[in-house]
Amino acid sequence: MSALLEVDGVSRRFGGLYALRDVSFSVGEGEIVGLIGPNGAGKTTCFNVVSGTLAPSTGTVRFKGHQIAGLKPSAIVALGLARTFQATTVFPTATVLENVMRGAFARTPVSPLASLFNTGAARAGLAASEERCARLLERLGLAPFRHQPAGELPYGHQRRLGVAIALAAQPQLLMLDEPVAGLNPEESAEMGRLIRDLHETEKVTVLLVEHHMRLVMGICHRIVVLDHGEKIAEGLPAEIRSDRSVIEAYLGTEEEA
Amino acid sequence: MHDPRLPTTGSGRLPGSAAGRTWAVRLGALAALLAAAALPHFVSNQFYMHMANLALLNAIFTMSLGLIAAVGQLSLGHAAFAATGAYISALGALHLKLPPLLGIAASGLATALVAAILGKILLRLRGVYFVLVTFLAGQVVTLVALNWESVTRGANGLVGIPPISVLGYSLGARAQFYYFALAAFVGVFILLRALMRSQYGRAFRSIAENIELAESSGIDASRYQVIAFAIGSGIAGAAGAVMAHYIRYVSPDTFTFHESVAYITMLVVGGRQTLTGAVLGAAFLTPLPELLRGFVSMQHIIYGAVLVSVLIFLPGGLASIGHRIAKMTRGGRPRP
Amino acid sequence: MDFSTLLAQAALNGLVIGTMYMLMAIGFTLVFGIMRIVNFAHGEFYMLGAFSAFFTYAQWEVPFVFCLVIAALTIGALGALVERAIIRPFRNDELSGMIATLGVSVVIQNAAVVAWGPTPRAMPNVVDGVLSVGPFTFPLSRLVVIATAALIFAVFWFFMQRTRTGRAMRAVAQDADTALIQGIRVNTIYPIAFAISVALAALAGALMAPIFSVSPFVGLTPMLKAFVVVILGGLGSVPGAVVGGLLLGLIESFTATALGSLVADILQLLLVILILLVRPWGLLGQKEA
Amino acid sequence: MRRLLTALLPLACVLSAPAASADSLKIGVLATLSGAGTAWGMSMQGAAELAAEAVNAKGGLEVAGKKYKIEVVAYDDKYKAADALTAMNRLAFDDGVKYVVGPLGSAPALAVLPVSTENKMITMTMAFTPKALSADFKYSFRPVIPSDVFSDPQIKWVVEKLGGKRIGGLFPNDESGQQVGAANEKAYEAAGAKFVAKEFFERERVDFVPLLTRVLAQKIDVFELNGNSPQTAGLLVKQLREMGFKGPIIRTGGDATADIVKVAGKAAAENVYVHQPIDLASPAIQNYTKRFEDKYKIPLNAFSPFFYANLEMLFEAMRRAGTVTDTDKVRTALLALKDFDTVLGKVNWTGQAQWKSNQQLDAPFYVAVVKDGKPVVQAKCTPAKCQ
Repeated sequence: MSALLEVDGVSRRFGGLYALRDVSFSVGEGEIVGLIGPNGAGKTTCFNVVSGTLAPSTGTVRFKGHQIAGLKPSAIVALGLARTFQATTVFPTATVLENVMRGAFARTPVSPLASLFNTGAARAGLAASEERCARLLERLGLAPFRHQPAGELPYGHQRRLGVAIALAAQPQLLMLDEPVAGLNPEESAEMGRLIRDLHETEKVTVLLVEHHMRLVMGICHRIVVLDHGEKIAEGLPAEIRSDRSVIEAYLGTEEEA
Repeated sequence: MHDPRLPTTGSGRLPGSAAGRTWAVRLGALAALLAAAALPHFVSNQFYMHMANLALLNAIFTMSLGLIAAVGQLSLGHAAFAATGAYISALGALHLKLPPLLGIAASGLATALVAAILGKILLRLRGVYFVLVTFLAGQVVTLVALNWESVTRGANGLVGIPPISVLGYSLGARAQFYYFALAAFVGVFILLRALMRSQYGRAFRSIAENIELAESSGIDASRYQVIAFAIGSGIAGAAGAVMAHYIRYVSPDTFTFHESVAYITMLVVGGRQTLTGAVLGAAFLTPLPELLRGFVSMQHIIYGAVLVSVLIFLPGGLASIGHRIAKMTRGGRPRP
Repeated sequence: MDFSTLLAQAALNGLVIGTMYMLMAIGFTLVFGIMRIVNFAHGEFYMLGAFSAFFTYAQWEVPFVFCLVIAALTIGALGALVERAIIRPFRNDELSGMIATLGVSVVIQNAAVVAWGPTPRAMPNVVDGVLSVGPFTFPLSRLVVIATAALIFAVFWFFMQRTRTGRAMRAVAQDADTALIQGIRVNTIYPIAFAISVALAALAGALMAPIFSVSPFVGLTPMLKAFVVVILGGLGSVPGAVVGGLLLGLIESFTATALGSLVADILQLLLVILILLVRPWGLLGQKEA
Repeated sequence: MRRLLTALLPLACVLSAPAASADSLKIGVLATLSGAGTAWGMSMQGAAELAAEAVNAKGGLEVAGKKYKIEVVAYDDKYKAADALTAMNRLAFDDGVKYVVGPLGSAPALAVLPVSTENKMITMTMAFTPKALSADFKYSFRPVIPSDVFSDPQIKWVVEKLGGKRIGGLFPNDESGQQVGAANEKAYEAAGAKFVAKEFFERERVDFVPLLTRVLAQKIDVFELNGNSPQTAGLLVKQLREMGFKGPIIRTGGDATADIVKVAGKAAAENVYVHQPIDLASPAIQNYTKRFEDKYKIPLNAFSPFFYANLEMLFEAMRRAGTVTDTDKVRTALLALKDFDTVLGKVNWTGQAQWKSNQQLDAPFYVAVVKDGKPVVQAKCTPAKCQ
């Protein structure tokens, strides 16, 4: 198994407190990996460190062999790693198509300067990009809304648009931050299907942070469990389900979760 | 007011979305431009020409501020860049006999460079810190202009700045300067419109709307914020130089914090979303103080009240009135 | 005047100015910490406080303690009103909120010009006379300012630490989302925070009014200094505002006494720029994630 | 486009308000009517309005058989050159004004004088810069006496009378402060005293104690207040006295006595020597003071009568020239007035030697000391000497 993403000994302190302590794991090409843990376990911090929003205090993160810890998010995207967000998933006032065009920014074969002078090549490049984005919307069932402002879409559609924006960057590794948070069971199931579908047809590797156990257990090949900023378990869904430390960690916070 | 009829195209929001109305808009813009060009022939009152000139210059200041605002940054030091440009060109003309046109270009480049360096250094300082830093930058410029007496002549300011001349033809008079200001205005308008419709504009809007998501879409927010800040400030610097050659005088008082606030007010009142908004704001608010020239306190109160009311009741500014009306008359027909 | 007297003078003066900066900056930073808004009208509330003291103390001869209470209450109430009417619509749009406060500042200042005229007014000192300690003489009027400011700060600190509302405000400042989950109501906390903030500015204005003069334009300088102080101490940090305010007052006093005013002003700006470069979150502020 | 038009139409209407009727004569006022310089701006506006009142009460100004009602148009320049320029443009082209009381301050003056000269507008300025009067600015008159003229004899008198040897002073870091500071130092040194402490400060500063501490550390005998705005002067006096300075404080600059007393209080203002441009004991001045204070409810600034006097002369010049429109003729007639009786007493024009322009009003001035809140004249001065 060739590792696409290697997280090695990553710690992150806020003030004097460790939000992450010496966390290591890897994601292999073609895998769907779940990152789970109770509230405050450090999942989001971990996610932010990998995607470049936060710099780790110590440790390294490698993507396709490149050291990416501390790089800007935009540079990391350029390498082929894209993410979604939990809360602010879309550009609300722009149209759905424009949202995806923005997501495709790094993959649009047009230099900004060329587009400023509106050269023929720039127009052609933008047209090609637009076509690709339109296909992507088609694929995710969002095509009928392409000219609507994203903020006016139903919530479930907005979450899906968030995935579309990330996909528009043509990532090899797609990181999803609680993709089904706030969705109803039906929408959640649909999102689960979509992820699996994307994984199969687009050959995209997925790292998933999620609360929703059924989704994680259902689609992930492998699961990493964090608690209090430390990795407490890693393994196949079946192993995790019966892991004592995991059960304890979750029981301890059951009522909150 | 006899302000130039300005092309009202170019919301620049979505490339291609304007395709349907292109011809009507182009014709309208052309007509407006012709009307603006003919203005001096109909207006003999020199005071109105003076106001038209000020309105054009203010429109340039406001549009360039709007560019910075388009990336989600509020600059409280816009006038400081105008002052920097004004001093550079004025000093160049007075000491080096630099032709004003060259001086203006040099001012624009120099202030853009300063802004780029400042922006690069203060990369981390987004949002509120950016506001405070631009504010302090304004203070620094005023302090330097005041205290670097040997160069800036201190509070006395620089007197006897030559007027702009093009091919040996002096543009000292108001009507002649008007054509220069109009040309500069149209140039800046076209440049900014192209910018906002290009991939730059796409990046700017993404950053303004959701900076985290923009970053994660591969848009280097810091880079584009610096670009917008440098271009916006560079234009302000050049326009400041133009102003210096027009009023032929510059002192630390010419461009202060109050001017920065005035530009913000024009931008907000006209509408932050579009270039047209900035132009409307300048066209509307430049003559407004004249209503109460003898009673400035009242004038300021109205200015402030207009600013706050527009923010609350008409967040899109004057420019959005048209959209609102259009929306109502179209009766909810889906957008093209 | 010998050297030690000079030092003592400079220190005392630095403390006086520092307490004014401190009171201004605490309110300023409080509103920023809680509402994420830079209040450009903060200086105008200082000015209103000064006018309030002028009318109550110099004209109606109310005892000064009550003058302070009146200033804090009336202007605090005005602040709550301003928050409700003008700032609330921009709860999720900090930039517009800031621009709105610019508008408010312009309106208040010029309304004051229309109502009270632009000419400065002087008012009598609260106490006259000097305190002589060995070779040093200190004007009592200035000592009173320091003591009163310390008392005001103590009351404020007690409020923030010991009352429910105070604790709620601190919670919102630290982590708005969590605080909201815990049931703290923004619609009550914001106006209170804003009222307290401007009441502190008004108190600073009322305290300083007898020492300086009173005019519609006196709010500008204290506000500028509040900016500098919060950058120095850290945006949103109350201890930072206290330390930064006193520090700035002392630095300013000593540099101005030793090197002259212009050098002092330029040094101040350089200091701010230096802080921004090496420690943009301020001396006591927290680095944002 | 229509939107733009409709929005701006009302503005256009207001701006092009109907031109004055044929029988009215407009006098412009271009001065600072807001902010720290208001006291001076008001003194100019007041002079224009009172002069108009006086003429209109007699049925108007009769020139060449026609009676003109005087109308005053006052604009605020906010003490900024750019605003002054806009206001002057408006006076010139929109209001068609030919006579302006103003501009005030050196920066606005230098910005607007080219426009007023180009349009042959007669201006009566309160700008002390030497450049405000010159052969280039043919129509620029200055009724008030600039400090570089009156400070020399006054300083000489003060140094002799008070025996001060070590002088200290604090000046604002603006155009007047920078100029006055240098001029003052020279004058004191010429009179045999030494300027041992000279400090500049930014205009936003309100606390002068650190700077005064610095100045007092030089063991000064006399403190000089010139160049400061009236309110700053008051604050300085107040803080100086609080710090225990008991020596004489001198104000050689423009009149600020009323503000000094108001801000610093009567007690602190004792032993302050002020430049007194007018003789408060003269009945004409007392009458004028009463009219001014009754109308505006603010203390009279002593510059006001100078503008009033200049307007009296202007009206007389119009009568003699027989025109209100030909400013060249009016200017000639104005310059021809000799020993003309005004509110200030008999006055003349001077200045040829100094500025190559004989358009400086020449009137006696005084040195006074503040006693119980009122200036008491100590000596009468001419540009040559005080006694």
